[in-house]
Amino acid sequence: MDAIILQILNGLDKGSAYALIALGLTLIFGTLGVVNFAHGALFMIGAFCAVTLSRILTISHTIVDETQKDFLGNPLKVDVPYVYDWFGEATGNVIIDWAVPLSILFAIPVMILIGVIMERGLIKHFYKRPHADQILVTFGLAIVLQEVIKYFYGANPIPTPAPDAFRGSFDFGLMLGFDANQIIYPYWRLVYFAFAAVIIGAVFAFLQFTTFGMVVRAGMADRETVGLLGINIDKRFTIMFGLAAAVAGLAGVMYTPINSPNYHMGMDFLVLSFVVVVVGGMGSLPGAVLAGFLLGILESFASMGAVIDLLPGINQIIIYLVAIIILLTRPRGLMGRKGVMED
Amino acid sequence: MLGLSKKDLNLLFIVFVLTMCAPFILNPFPEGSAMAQFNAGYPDLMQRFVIFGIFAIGFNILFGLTGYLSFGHAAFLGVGSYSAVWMFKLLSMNVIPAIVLSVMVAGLFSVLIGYISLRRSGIYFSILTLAFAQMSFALAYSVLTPVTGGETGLQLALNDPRILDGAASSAGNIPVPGLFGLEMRDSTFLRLGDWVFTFNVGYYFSAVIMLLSFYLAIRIFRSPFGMMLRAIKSNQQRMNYTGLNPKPYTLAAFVISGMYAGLAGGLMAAMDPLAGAERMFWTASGEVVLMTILGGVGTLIGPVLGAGLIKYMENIISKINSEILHGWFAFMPDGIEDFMVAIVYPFIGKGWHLTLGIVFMLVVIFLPGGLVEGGQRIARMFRRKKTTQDNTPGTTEPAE
Amino acid sequence: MGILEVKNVGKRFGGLQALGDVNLSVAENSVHAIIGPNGAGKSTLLNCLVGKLIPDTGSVMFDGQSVLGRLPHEINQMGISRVFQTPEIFGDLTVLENMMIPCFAQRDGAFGLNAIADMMKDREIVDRALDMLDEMNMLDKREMHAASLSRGDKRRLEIGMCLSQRPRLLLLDEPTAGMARADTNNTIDLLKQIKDERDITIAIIEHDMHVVFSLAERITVLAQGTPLVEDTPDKIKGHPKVREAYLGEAA
Amino acid sequence: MSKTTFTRRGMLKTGAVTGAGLALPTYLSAAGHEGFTNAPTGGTVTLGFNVPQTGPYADEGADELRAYELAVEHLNGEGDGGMMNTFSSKALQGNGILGKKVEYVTGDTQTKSDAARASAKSMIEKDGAVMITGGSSSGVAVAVQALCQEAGIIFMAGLTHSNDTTGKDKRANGFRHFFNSYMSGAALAPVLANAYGTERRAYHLTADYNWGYTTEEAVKSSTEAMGWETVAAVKTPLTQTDFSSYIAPVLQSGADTLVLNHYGGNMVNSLTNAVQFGLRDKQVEGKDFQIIVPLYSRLMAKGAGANVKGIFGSTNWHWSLQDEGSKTFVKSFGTKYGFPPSQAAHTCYVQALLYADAVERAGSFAPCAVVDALEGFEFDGMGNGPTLYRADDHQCFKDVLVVKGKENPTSEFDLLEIVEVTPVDQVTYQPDHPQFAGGALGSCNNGA
Repeated sequence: MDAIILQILNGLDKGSAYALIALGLTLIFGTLGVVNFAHGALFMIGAFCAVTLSRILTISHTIVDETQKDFLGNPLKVDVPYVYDWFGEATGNVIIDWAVPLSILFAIPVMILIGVIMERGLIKHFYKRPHADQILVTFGLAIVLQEVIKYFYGANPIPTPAPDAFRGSFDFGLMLGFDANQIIYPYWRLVYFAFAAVIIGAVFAFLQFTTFGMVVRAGMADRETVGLLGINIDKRFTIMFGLAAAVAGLAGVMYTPINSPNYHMGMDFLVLSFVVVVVGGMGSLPGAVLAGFLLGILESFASMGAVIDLLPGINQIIIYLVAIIILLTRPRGLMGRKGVMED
Repeated sequence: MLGLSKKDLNLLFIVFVLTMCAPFILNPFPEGSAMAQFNAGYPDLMQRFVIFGIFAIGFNILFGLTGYLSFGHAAFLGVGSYSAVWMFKLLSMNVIPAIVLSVMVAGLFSVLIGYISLRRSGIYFSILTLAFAQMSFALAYSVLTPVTGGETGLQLALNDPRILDGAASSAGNIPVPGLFGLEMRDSTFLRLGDWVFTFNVGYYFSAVIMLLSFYLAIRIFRSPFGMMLRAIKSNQQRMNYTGLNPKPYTLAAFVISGMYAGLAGGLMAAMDPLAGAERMFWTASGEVVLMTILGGVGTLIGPVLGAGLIKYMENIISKINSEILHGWFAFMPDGIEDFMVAIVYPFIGKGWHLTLGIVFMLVVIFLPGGLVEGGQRIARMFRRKKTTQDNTPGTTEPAE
Repeated sequence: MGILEVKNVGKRFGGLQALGDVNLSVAENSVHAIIGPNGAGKSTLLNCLVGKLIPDTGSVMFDGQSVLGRLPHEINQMGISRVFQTPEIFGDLTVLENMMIPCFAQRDGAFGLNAIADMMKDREIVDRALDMLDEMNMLDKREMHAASLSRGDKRRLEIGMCLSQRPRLLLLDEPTAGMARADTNNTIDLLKQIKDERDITIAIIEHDMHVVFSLAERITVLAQGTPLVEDTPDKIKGHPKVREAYLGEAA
Repeated sequence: MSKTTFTRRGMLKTGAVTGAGLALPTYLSAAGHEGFTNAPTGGTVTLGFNVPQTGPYADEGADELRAYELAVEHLNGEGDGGMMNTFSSKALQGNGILGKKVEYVTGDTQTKSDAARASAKSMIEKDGAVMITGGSSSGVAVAVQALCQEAGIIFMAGLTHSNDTTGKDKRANGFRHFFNSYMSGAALAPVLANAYGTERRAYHLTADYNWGYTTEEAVKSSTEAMGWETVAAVKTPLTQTDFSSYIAPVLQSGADTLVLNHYGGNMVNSLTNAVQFGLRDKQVEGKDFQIIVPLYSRLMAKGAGANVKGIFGSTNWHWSLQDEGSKTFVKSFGTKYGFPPSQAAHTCYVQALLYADAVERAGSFAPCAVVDALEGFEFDGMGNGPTLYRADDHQCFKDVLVVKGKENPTSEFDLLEIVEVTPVDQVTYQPDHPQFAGGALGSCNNGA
């Protein structure tokens, strides 16, 4: 029982990352009709926003410490971040410690800017082109983006820890009457889950309750009609793309403490997030979120030792297996609409 | 001749000349010159050109004709390789049974996957094929290690049974794949002044098979079957209401292209008897898509060109290191030399992926028809200069 | 007994009764028009005939055989060809190839794995296709991409493609929708010519009364999913119910 | 900066070849009369450095390449000579190898066996490399080793830790200086027993591929021999990035020790996840929960950041070693590049020197002569103490380092501290040990 509760928790947490990425993908697909293979790259760039900010915060000047030696036996050079000089070491440390949450503020404008540039500079010209062309050009873009990041940041993962306050884990088991340590879950992952819930909620609220959102929803249902109404769709498309980029970027920022970011994390998520979107049903926002959580939970269950013993290798293929079964039984995914992406 | 129109015959002849003279064409620079870096006329790369050419030709029969974008085609290549290596391990080092088996196994495998995946179309089909291929990769890399060799790949061992040939060669080493005593790795060299040209048995064997595959592809393109496939891409609705059943057509195309992939996989194993699971990873499937698009979807020669370009970049551009760069720009003053190296360096050597991504984007954006379209545009430019007035508007020819 | 017998066909979409209880008999070698206001169920009925939809109740018999439960291509192979409201042709193929495909389908059946032979060397098929193009006055356009044809030419091509299958029943779904007057008249002439020269039954769904009254020998008026009346054009013109339900608003 | 490196085939350097002539059929560009593949005939010899330049191990590959460039410098008599000064064999003169200037070509393994073989083949066939070395994973090492055996080229393995490389997949033309899974287990077990007691319940997470299997087996058998109990061993997919669902059940199982048989990105992520779960702050039946990483590397430690603090693991070599060889190497590497070398850099540098030395001693580049010179070769002064290249399986036997993540690192390189240098006797095993069973060296191949 406790094992099952734990894996459900786990699945929800894993699923929140999938759902966030799939949400952004679906926003772009649903409104713009573009299949964006560079979406994983946006997630990755978001993560590197956090890396960049923590590097900016630790920009240092060097002082030579005569009392210590470096590996060659020369006097040790010690880097002192400027924030120490400005705010004192204690406050400076707190600021550096909170680099990841601070990066949210940094990432939003950066990601929106990147999204807008991408849409204006490239994607815009592909609205009328076949889906295959869209896939291919964004795939090329994804390769370019990740190689650029690799050029500047190297291939090795870069640790970006969560603030000290969020280290360690919360014991759910005690709350539910189990023994200690039976159901524990890291604070930061709980934060991630809550964060994902807020973002998803915010996106839905935005679409539901604002005029802008109404137009966008109408556009998702029937693009041509909205265009005929004389509403400036182009501008809204650009904004939507910026928004989707920001959602992907934020998902990336908050993900950095969970796994040290590296240049290919986008590609790692890309295939998976497409599976999520397709399982959810192309173009359906609730479908994407639902499928994200569903696949997260199934993946978690498949990784239980008892399950693997029973079906060796099931943890390797569960996502794909589920995708195949769902696509064969529900041709348009869980909540897909008819006639989307079938040609 | 050969049941081909004059135009197709010309194309086949050009490809024939190109493949047969590849050792010359790919080695334009004399040994020892700074440009020798760009020579590609060594057996391994030449073999790769034609083998991936076969793979891309086959992929194009599915994607180019029917428009079904399979994102899992590498699985068939991998399965073909595994079958061939198993044949080497169990039966004989002769490449013929190995290749026959790899084509058959890949064919069976594609019947299974095709039958299921083709129940859906569009991106749903792509995701289904992707899912099958990823499953194959994941299992081959892990739980199927006894069958596939897992991480280290399936390779020959001294104690394999090899019923027909015996386990080890006379020298006590693992025997090498051959064709009735002709070893695939044998080469002959021709020296002309500073140039050295390599003629490799394996290459010519693969090249002949590639020519046969290419010829078969032309026949398929020009056949009623090929036209039906193009009709499927164009309008499935009309296809249905013309009394034609698209399903067996697409399945047949899928299986044919799966068998081409298996053939390529079997040949790869015949040239180099090791099969690694990475061959089946989704990026490998993506690579053949890139090849086809780069060259020109739905054209006959395009996929071969695309395969050549990508393999050239992978094997030649990636080997240029900073020292070689400094060598190139050595004639410049030091400051400018370092500057030039700094500019070029991100795009070569370990940066070859970046170059690939950029080239690919440029092609998709500006040349949706791939290199073939580029060639046609250039040809048209010349033609326009020659003949002042060319009044044949709208005469579009079937894909070539 | 007609070549096409529709008995008690009903079809429901959720809460909407698209077809109530349709009975229809199309006599062999006649031109039968089905008219009715928008939403009367004309397209639903047509889709039930060609296998795109399966009716909830009733039966559809073609030449004594049931078409229900058969796939569209099987129904087509029985001898029913369909012309769409917007011409459905193979846009990426040349006009000649467009015409060859139905010839192959008619001769070789729903699937043929003829992957080696050169299609252009199949004289029988090529000649048949060329003859039909000649008949459609499109011989000079045979090398063009079908997508680049004019609307009227696309329609002619589509009709030609259907005819080259030598169908016994030709279904036309608003064949002149969206056409200029001249194109409409051309199409009417073409259909008249087809009717005169061939042993063929034509069922036509049409909005344009001009077309209907120029061509049809019998007319069924459909309203709210059920046939209102069926009669000859002259009778229909004066029928009070029809005037009320349909023509009244047009007049 | 105006060096030029030509890549050319040795055969051309026999002088001006005039006119056209068809050579006899030979494999690769061997000069037939020399009797082996790619025999160098001019004033230079070409080595092939096959390292990952793209993909997740690109940084490690870059470090390997730095080490090779340094080794080439030293072999050619440039720079300070590095470990050539401390190496027990004095055959190397700093005038290249057998008087031939050392040149090199590089290739990208992409950490895929296919790509690695392709680039190795291109170096052999196109550039005339007489030896291939490098790599950062066992899959690649085994694949390239088999290729070199066929081609008649010497392969000096880079970083490869799986038992199979010198176990069931060993080849006569291949040599490994790096240590292996068995040695990690054997070296770690006593230290662990010492630090954590002999009554522990271990939970293994194992990368689901060959290297993971051999490491799990090695660590399991050596810890069980000390009295530890293995609660569970769960396989994790190579492509996994988030290990939370594998780590979450660890505490429930009643285990008090987690062994992460992961390398590279897998290890960085699984360790980060494990620490995130607060496992190390937990107590199970009065014992502090512990995490163990059998194979450490500094680059991985860097990726995992503060999470490595206090975590035990083993490593082939570390720059903080104080023997003369290590100190000289760190000095010349550090002076050239500004930071200390990684263990991958060390093993690659040593392999390059060992090869050159063997050629000098053999007096020939012929693979079989080199194999003879290396088999049973005993040496010292290369940073790991007295070392033996065992003839039976071409594996080096030397001391193994047990390390621990440093609590207070002074720089971004100072992440590990040496806990113990396990003497070579303790990690030596019989060539027919069950973990290495199957496979045979075969006989050396000169190619041509």
